[in-house]
Amino acid sequence: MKSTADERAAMRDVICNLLRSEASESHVRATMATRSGYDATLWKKLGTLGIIGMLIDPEHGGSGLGPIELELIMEETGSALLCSPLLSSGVLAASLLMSSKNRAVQQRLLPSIADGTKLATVAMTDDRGYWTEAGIGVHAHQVKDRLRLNGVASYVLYGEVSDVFLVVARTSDGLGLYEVTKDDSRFELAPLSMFDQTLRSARLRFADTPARLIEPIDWASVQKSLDVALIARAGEQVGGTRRIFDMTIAYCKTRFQFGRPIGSFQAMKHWAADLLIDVESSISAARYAADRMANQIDQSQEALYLAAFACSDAYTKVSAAAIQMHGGIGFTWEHPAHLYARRARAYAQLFGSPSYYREQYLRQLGA
Amino acid sequence: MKSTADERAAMRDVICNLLRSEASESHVRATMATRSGYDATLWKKLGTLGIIGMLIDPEHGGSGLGPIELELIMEETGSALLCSPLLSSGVLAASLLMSSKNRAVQQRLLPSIADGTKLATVAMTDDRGYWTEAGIGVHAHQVKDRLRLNGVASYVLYGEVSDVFLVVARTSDGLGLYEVTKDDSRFELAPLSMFDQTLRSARLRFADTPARLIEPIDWASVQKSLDVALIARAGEQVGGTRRIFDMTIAYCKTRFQFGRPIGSFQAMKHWAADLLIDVESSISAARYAADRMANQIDQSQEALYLAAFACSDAYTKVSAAAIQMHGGIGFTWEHPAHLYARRARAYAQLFGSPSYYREQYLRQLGA
Amino acid sequence: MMMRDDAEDDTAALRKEVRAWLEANWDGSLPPDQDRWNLSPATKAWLVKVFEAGWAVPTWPADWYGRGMTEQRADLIAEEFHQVGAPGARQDRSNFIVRTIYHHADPGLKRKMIPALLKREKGICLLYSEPSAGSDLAGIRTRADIGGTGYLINGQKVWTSGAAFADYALLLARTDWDATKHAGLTIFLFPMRQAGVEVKPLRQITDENHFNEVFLTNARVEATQILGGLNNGWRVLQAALAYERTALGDQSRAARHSAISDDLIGLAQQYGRLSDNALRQELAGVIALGKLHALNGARARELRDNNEPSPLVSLGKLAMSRVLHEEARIRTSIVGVETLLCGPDHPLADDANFLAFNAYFTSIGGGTDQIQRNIISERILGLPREPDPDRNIPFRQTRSG
Amino acid sequence: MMMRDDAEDDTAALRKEVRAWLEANWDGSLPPDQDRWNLSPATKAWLVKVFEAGWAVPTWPADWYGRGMTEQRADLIAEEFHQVGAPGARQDRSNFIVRTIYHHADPGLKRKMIPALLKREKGICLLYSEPSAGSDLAGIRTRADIGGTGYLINGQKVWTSGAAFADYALLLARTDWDATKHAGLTIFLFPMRQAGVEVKPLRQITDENHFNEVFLTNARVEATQILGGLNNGWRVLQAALAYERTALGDQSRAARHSAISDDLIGLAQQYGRLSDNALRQELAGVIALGKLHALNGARARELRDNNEPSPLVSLGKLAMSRVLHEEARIRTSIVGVETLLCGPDHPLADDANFLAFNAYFTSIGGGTDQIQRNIISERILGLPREPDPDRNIPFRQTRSG
Repeated sequence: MKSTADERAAMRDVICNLLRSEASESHVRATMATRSGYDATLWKKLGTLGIIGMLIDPEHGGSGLGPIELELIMEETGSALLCSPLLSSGVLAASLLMSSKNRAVQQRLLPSIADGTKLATVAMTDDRGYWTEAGIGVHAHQVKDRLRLNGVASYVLYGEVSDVFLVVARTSDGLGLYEVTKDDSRFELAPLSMFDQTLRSARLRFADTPARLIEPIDWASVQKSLDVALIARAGEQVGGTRRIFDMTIAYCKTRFQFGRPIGSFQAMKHWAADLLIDVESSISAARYAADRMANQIDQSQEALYLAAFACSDAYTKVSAAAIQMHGGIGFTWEHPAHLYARRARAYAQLFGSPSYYREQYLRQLGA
Repeated sequence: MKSTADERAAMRDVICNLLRSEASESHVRATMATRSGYDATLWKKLGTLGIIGMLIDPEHGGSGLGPIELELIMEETGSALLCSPLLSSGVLAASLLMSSKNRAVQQRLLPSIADGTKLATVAMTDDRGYWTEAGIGVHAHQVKDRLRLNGVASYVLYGEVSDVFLVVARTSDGLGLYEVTKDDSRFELAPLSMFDQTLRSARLRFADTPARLIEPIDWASVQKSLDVALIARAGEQVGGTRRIFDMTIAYCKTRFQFGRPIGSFQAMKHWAADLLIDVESSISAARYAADRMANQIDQSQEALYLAAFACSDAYTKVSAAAIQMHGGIGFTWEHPAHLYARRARAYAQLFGSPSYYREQYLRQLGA
Repeated sequence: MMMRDDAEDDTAALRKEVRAWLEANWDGSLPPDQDRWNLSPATKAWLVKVFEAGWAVPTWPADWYGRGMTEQRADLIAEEFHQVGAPGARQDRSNFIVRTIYHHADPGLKRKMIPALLKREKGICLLYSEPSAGSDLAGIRTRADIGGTGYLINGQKVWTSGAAFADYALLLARTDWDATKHAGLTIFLFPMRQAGVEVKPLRQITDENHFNEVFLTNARVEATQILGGLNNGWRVLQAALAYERTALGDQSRAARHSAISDDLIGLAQQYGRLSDNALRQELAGVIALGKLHALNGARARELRDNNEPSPLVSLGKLAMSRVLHEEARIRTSIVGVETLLCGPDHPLADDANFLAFNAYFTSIGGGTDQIQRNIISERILGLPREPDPDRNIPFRQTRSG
Repeated sequence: MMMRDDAEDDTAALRKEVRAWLEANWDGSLPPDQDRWNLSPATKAWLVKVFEAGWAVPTWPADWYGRGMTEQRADLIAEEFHQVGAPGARQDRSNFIVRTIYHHADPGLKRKMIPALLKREKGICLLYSEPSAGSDLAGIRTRADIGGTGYLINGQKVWTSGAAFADYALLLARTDWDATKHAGLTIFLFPMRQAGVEVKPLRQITDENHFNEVFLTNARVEATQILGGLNNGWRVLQAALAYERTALGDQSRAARHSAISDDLIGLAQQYGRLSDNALRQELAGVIALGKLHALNGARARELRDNNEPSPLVSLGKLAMSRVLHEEARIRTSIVGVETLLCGPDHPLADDANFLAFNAYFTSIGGGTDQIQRNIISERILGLPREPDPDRNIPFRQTRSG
């Protein structure tokens, strides 16, 4: 399904209003201080509104939206710094299952992922955090007639609260996608302390852990789901960039020093003008990448990699400038500037760094 | 000889006054438009003052100064954009001969280099412009009982006006230093058109050209002379950086737009403050490198490489900013800003690029 | 309101008409012109045809040489001409000087000037900037003093292109020295072919002479040549500058620039630098800058078509300036030591050196980067204006330097 | 004039004296203090000894606890103490608060306060900044209103370190609301241990609590506690800030920072990144920044010793800010994905994250980078001052926000 511009505007309004009332800054701060790291009540509402299931086919209880709508929705969640497993369960796990050929698993898992009653997450990289085929640190073996997993998967988003783990593991002849449930006692899960407290992740250690094979899988399929997650990440980055920028400009207009609004100082004005180019460029990059992916046309990988580093760099730059432009208040914990800067730092590394994606971009360009 | 601070200040005054009266901007423009690229009358004065022979021992008619004085003098010549073969004859060729063990050649050549009656230059890199051992493109062979050179040497400073060419060439068992004179008809000399018109260089093509062996030489000795030339380059860079910066600040105070001096606009002020750090840092780097070399103490190579890229980068940045800060007038040929920017571009490449020296610096630091 | 299907039929009909006309009249090419100030007879003849067919200014009414069309339909015409490479259509957008005259001159003057300018029988240039008024155009000091039936002009203009070939100029001059700086200005349609107008070429840092200085000494212009009324010059100028920005925004890069390959990857390969990871990272960054600039442009057009407000247009020039400077920087780093050299034996070094300096054409010309940042922060972000102490005092009391 | 040889003899004699005293009194170390607000009894006892020997403030006259020495000779004492690691000497330079009191308080107040502060029997903190007056310190709104024999203080202060432990504070308050902003300020030596003073910790973005907010509600201070006279606070403050800059300039980096290794090359090696040419180039650049900063500092000292004017000192803080932000950036890039994490299991990631945020302590605290650039461009380069519309009007008419 491809939505019209009007439908998209309406969708945006719904989410925006929901988040404005239910994911205010104080709510974000309260949620990030909880152990689970998300608000189950708000999560349920996101399920009801079809947001968690946005990428899931209607036949499995989802909304069946595509990359363009995904990017748009994530702009709003990123703007609010929403604390939730949307990226892990609704995006990464959902899209990995959506491209599965195992209809039984789809029918069993997707409806409860879509309505939010089950949280799923993907375990695919070891401690090195590569998010590439080389980064897979779990091996699957047939022990007698049962499948066992061994090894480490780290940076598993919202691992501690997840019900279902989709584990990408090496096999004797390639890769396989496996299902492990939280009830299985034979793996260790250690929550990781996150510098960005609005996020959660965990490290899993498998030791002869029983698992179900969903299907043999090739890296390209995993990559495709990661690509969708990169669109989501770009959306959240862009939303956060825009919000912290707007907040900073507003502050510049109302904060007086030396008898003038600080936004009347030309150095601040020129800095803001330069940052606006970064803000707008990252919006263009994220939406272009989503559009290319939605239309499955040429240059979709090129566009994706461009967005992957341009949106990371812009968020890092703009949120760092925001702290400085706020002066003393920006150095306090109570001001949200550092929350955006923390998110910017986190997203610049999660799923791959800007320099990694600059290199991928250049390769796509044939260099 | 090591000079005192007072002696150095006096030396600086002498040169500064000479150049102010005889190497004004209009004089530089007139000289850069000549074929030879230098003013023979002024050159003679520099000889008389002992500046050309600054690195040459008094016993060979020079002033016997060291790196500290060299750096200081070159700050002044660089500030004036002096068009002259000082760097090639007085620095590179002179220091290469000074470290020679061939006293006969020293006695024959150094006095006339010191008083400026002969111009010498060094030919050591081929078209790739490496200024490393790998960059040597001339080979020396014994043909019957005579020595012959073959190959190409490029970026030979002031080649067209030089009387003596000191050629670093490969031999069957290492390197040799050879002497070729301009009267020798058996080599081709093609002047190169320089983007920085205050400089001259040429490309030499040797084809069984007869040459005298001065001595077998190892790369380390050549490198030592290049190191001295790098000090000279850093001095000229620092002088040029300081001058174009001062000129720009002065313009900012007198140029009115919107009823205010443009230097009252905060964006200009802050830009200038940031540039001042680069200006002062490059001065510190150049003088520190000269001091380390003069005292032959630890970290002299580290200091030299630091100066080599820090002074290049600062000159490039400051002279580029100067054009922009001058606005329309900075875009005209008649304003000197572009002359400094051209020199900055040239010196950022001559003897090695900033990235090359960043790498050398890091290696010195043990990485 | 026109129904959607009708609109589509109408579009198709217009395209058909333009195509048929081009089919019948366009030879497929024109002999090359020396430059835009010296057009060949064939080009001029073609422009007459376009003018007479009403394609030159399609949005203007029929009695003003047009066809009374909407902007959207007129764009179709431009597209069809562009497709076959034919010049001269849609000058109501691209020819910003004529557009200024159309909107601000008296009917009599319009009748006299517009056809000649559209057909390029006459050339026209701009006399705005002065040495003492660069960024601050309202600070110009060229005087227009009443004398006889018109005005005597004295002063010096700069950054004028085509002054040596132009028959006319849009001249910005000060007509009231007791008014505030913006209030005492007038725009004249000024005749260039007279004694008292001296044109000197101005050498740029790129060693080119695209511009001139123009010295005006007791030159004359009639009062009937005023555009938009006496002492209303600032407002006319603002309109003219806006038309110019639109027109330039549509154009691609300057001539020499466009002849230089944009392929930085190819350049790096040629110099054997593609295996250098440091260069690769920079290369990706610089290419991305250019691409992001293009994406912003595309999004700006999309938002404009949907009538949504967008700051993107105003960012273009500043963003482009950064693209050009950064591209030049990396080009220099790829070409390396060869940038010491120039001339035809070293075409790639020549390009790198030229582009490094030509980037200032964008970052200084037509409003410096600094002025663009003022505009963006004030008009788009709504931050307070810079104080201008001269703004509200009689101009003769202001300082200059 | 003292002859050169005499001077040398004198130097040698002083060194000998200090060494002998240290030999006789210094044990080689002190038990560790909890922090600078909670000194151990042993440390306090040592400070008393230093004070009594006249080493605490050697440049002050003997009747003011010193030895009437020149700065140069006093520096020798500091050197000797530093050599053996003994604290407490040369507080006439390092203890900028005591120095302010010495130069601005009445003799009675000085007698009461200075010995207690030098011996650290009493602690003292600074109450300058306010939420509404950050960069613009002259804009503070804490009021001191006449009441009884002294003043009633009401207002809110921020960025105060040690407020919870201090016995006194240097308090900047407004005593005249009809004077211009700089003219109605007074500095009080304000007693902290009283009702009406509430101290709340202020959490920083680094998740530390080095600072406090202080709420003042009808707190009291006697008129005898004024430093430098009523309504003369701005001048006293400028002196105090200058003393502070000198003292901080002598110090090295903050505590936690100094515990973190500066060895970026080692870090890169540890993460296997030294073969990445892109990183190598950046690494060289960042290390160079730090080295150039150090070289500028060395040149500044040399010029100072030769009494030559130099802009270098004023550049230090701005340059340091850039060094810290750039070091943090490359550290982040080396540690990479692990910077997602924090806590004791990930010490290097913890360092990278901490330093990235702690860099703002330098770029914002003690005058933002923007204020530093104003100072450099105005005081060193001589460019015009920023307009301050509040500067010359009664403070009560100014705007704040």
